[in-house]
Amino acid sequence: MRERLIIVGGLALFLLLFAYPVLRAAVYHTQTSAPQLRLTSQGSTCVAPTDYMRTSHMRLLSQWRTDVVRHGDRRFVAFNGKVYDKSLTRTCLGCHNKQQFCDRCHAYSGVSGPHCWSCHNDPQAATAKVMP
Amino acid sequence: MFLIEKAFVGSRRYWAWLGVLALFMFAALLDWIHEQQVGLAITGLSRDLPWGLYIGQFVFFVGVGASALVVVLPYYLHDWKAYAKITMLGEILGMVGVFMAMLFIFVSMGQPMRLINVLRYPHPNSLIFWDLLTLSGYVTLNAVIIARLLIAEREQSAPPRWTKLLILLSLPWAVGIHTVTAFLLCGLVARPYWMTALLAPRFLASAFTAGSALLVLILLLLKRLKLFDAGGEAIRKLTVTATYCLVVHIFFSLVEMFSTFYGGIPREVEHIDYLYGGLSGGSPITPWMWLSGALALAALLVLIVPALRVRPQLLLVACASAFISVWIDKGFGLVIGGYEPSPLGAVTSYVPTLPEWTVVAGIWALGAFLITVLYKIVLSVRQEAES
Amino acid sequence: MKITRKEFLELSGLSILGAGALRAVHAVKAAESAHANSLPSDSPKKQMALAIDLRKCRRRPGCNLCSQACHATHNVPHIADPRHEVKWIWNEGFASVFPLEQNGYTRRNYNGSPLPVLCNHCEKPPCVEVCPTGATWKRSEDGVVMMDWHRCIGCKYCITACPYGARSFNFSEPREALQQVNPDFPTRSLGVVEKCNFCAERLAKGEAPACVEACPEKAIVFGDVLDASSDVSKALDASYSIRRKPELGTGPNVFYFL
Amino acid sequence: MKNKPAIAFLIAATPACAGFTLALFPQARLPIAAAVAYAACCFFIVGIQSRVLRWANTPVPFRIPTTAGQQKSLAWIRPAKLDNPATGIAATGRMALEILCFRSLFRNTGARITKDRMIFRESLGLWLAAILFHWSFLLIFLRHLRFFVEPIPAFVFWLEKLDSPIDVGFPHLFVSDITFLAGVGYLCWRRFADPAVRYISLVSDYLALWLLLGIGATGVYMRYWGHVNVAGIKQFALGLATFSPTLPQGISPVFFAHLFLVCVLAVYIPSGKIMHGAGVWLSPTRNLANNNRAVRHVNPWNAPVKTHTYAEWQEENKDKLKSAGIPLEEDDV
Repeated sequence: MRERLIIVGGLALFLLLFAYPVLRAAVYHTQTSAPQLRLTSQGSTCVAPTDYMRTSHMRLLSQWRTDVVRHGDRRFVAFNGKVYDKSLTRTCLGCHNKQQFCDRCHAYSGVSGPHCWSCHNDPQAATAKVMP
Repeated sequence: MFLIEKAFVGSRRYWAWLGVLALFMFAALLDWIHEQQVGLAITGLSRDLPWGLYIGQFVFFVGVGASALVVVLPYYLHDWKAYAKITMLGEILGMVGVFMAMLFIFVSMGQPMRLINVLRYPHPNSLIFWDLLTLSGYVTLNAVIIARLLIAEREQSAPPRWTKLLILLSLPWAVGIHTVTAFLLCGLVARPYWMTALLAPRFLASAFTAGSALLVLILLLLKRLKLFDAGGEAIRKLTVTATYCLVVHIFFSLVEMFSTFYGGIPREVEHIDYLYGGLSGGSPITPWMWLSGALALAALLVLIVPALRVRPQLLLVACASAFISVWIDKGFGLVIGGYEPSPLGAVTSYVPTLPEWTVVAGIWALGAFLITVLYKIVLSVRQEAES
Repeated sequence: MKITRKEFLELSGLSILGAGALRAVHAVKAAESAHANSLPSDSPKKQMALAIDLRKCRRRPGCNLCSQACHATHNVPHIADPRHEVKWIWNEGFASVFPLEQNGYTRRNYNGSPLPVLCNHCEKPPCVEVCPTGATWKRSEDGVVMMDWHRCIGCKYCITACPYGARSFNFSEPREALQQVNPDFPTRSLGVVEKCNFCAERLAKGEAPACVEACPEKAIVFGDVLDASSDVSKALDASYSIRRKPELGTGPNVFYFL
Repeated sequence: MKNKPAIAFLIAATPACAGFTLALFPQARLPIAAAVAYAACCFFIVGIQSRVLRWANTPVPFRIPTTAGQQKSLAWIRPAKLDNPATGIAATGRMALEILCFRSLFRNTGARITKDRMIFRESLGLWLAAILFHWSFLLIFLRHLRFFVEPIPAFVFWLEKLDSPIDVGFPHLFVSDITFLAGVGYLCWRRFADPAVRYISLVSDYLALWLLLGIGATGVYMRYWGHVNVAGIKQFALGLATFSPTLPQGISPVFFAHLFLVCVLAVYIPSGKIMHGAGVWLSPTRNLANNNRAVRHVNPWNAPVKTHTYAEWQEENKDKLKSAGIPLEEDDV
């Protein structure tokens, strides 16, 4: 009888663990939708199409990093012929707010990002410390 | 029974010893994690002395690693039967020594998790690249040799021929690791103290001194604990090796001093002056350097007189003195002497902090742990074969 | 809505199959080029250099405006403990900088007057020679000795190799030691080495280094030393100059007028 | 069957092809993907529960633990506590070693014939591959919680950090990804390379491995090369967890292949060999203590056996025995 109890208990535990996401979502009334991201400045175009940026922005940034640091190449000619400065802080953060844009989506997707921000600055967040 | 499982069966004394070592290792791990979080500022290292105790220990233990040669070479090239039972113990000591050396490099790095970059972006002009390859190669080589010899011993069969080839390869390799380690230091225009062609030979002489002295100490300890008797012949021969190496080591040190002081170029003199005289300002290392010299001479006195070195108590003291002498000389003096004074003439006295000592003690404990476990396996295999 | 062909090739997932092979090829290439860079025989197109006129520096005792400007521009942390200091350009005593120029009878040894020192961007930099990852390298186009803080493993071998003490290690969290942050330049992370970059980010925009601009006496002149018409070449033509520790064969590119 | 691997491959490749095909028909994607996922989940849960309950209801009339060491007996004889567990705690210890460390695989030996004799030597390949694969799989499974839970619990990030100790920039390199593929890869290779193992391999053996390899390969591709819309995938996964599935635009076909392969695996698990995950807990040769000599175990449904002891017989024939002069056995009392 004792063995039965253990077995049934084990099965129940397994079920509970397996259903953890469902239970958690039910208890906390989780919203399924991804965060609605807003830009700080509207109207200007991004350096690449949205679909591309959504899936491959890290690859673009990595390429920029290599270009700028290793090759001193700072000009980025975009798909539409516009020229941008290859800079996370100056170019990307001109339109995208780190906290409102980058962080929210990364937090939602559980992508613990590379440690970009331990060196690269977020001008909006660091206003207190930023030079005039 | 399985080779690895032999390490899981042991007396209460064995487990207590491993437990104590594990405590030290654990403390070191916590300390190192802390060091990674707050930075190397908690060590005694500084802008002018970026390598300290860690790198000194690294150099010292590469030497201990290379010293496996002193038993492997006579046994395999000259067929010294007296070493039949201790060769494997020497090889284990060598492998563990180099492994510890690599850990010392690892803990001294600012971004150790990026170590893989050395292989991702290989730069053969850097000696660190070669050091990484030769050290890890040496550990692997010895691991394969030891495992294969051990299996052969358990099965009481002859090891395959390629084992012999690997052993022969390990001999120049042992010289190689310490030479590369010397090259790491002796080609730097910024550090006159290291920039001498005698550095690699000095390293080898001091390494074989410390290594053979350590092996004698371990053998004496094993005999005392009634775990293993190497036989008087093996210890006598090893003692003679230690003696000659010590003589050469002292000779090289004096030669170096002569050319430096007789030549008298200030930028070369001031490093040795700092170590032994404190550059007229006094330095925390000075008494230790004199102690190292005194210990070396004391060891020499005992070892060079046959009537003295056969007395077990004196032999113990002499080997311990030689070992500690080289440990101070290489583990502290070498690195500190290279950096003090700095290229700009500044002196920043270096005293290792508690976190540094904890990490060092932890790596020592890890080394002792590995040696205990591996010796346990070897000795159990032999016991089984005998019964 | 079209990415150019070149970018498409660069950025899209075409490298999947050849990733392994490419990595190996790149590694060999990088090793080769780094080796080539370290040789003095390799004739660079340009060699950026700095000439510092100490006669002008002496007009302003206690001046360290160049250092202030540089450190503010590059977010160099202010650390009080001299053992853990981070410095790109700073003042040093005369005897430390030019130990062989002291003859023991010099009454005016200029100790106490400003003498800025910085990375010499050597022709044959020992730091580049020893770096195991290529995190430090000499740029072939203008001879600037650069650092890649993404790649640095913090082994501190370069600090050991540099005969000028020009390199600093981040012993503690650098951001905590910054009162103000210049958003246009990154800070560094814990455990990497840093040094003067000859204002590579300003050179890219056609501007002179921050120290050059900050000097009220115009004591610092910057330019391509291989170009006879550059400011720095003209200054070197006009006066006798010395370099730090020329006997080591590193070929420093920071010149001093006494 | 001659082409066991090929058949298994066809079965395993089907969901991958289905995934890619589905990607071509945007309208059908959501209903089919959600239906398949839910169906697979139901199959998985119901299958496992019923299988385990069936085992639970199977009687174990005898205490039949396997033993591999000295049994607990007299005080001065040292028992092998773990290899011959005498108590429930010791049996639990042995189970824990088996489940967490795969101790029985660790003790694999390989026979080798030398010139004059046969030698048994440790053969750790299977153990190493198995332990790498299983632990990596667990880690990967737990890491996937980031897709199904919002906000993501902190321990998931801790696991990620633990799993990516080597800094190679980004995306972070997960060690478990490598060890998973290496482990499964070795297990596959072994089925081809070792004639003995090849001989006993069945379609289902290959099938399980192909599915795992396929899941690993598609997952690794998406992470390191494919650059998929991670937020979109999370939206879909979270939708499944909240029973309100949605499917954002622009999700890579590889994701559907990954999903369908997982679903097939989930359906296969309750009916195939992978049930050893549940079975290992319930194997009577492992989970029982060997106390047969210390404790009397009576099979509860045994029919009562009619016994007639000597004491009873002596009592009945006391007088006859006495008269015949045969001594009676006295009670010790």
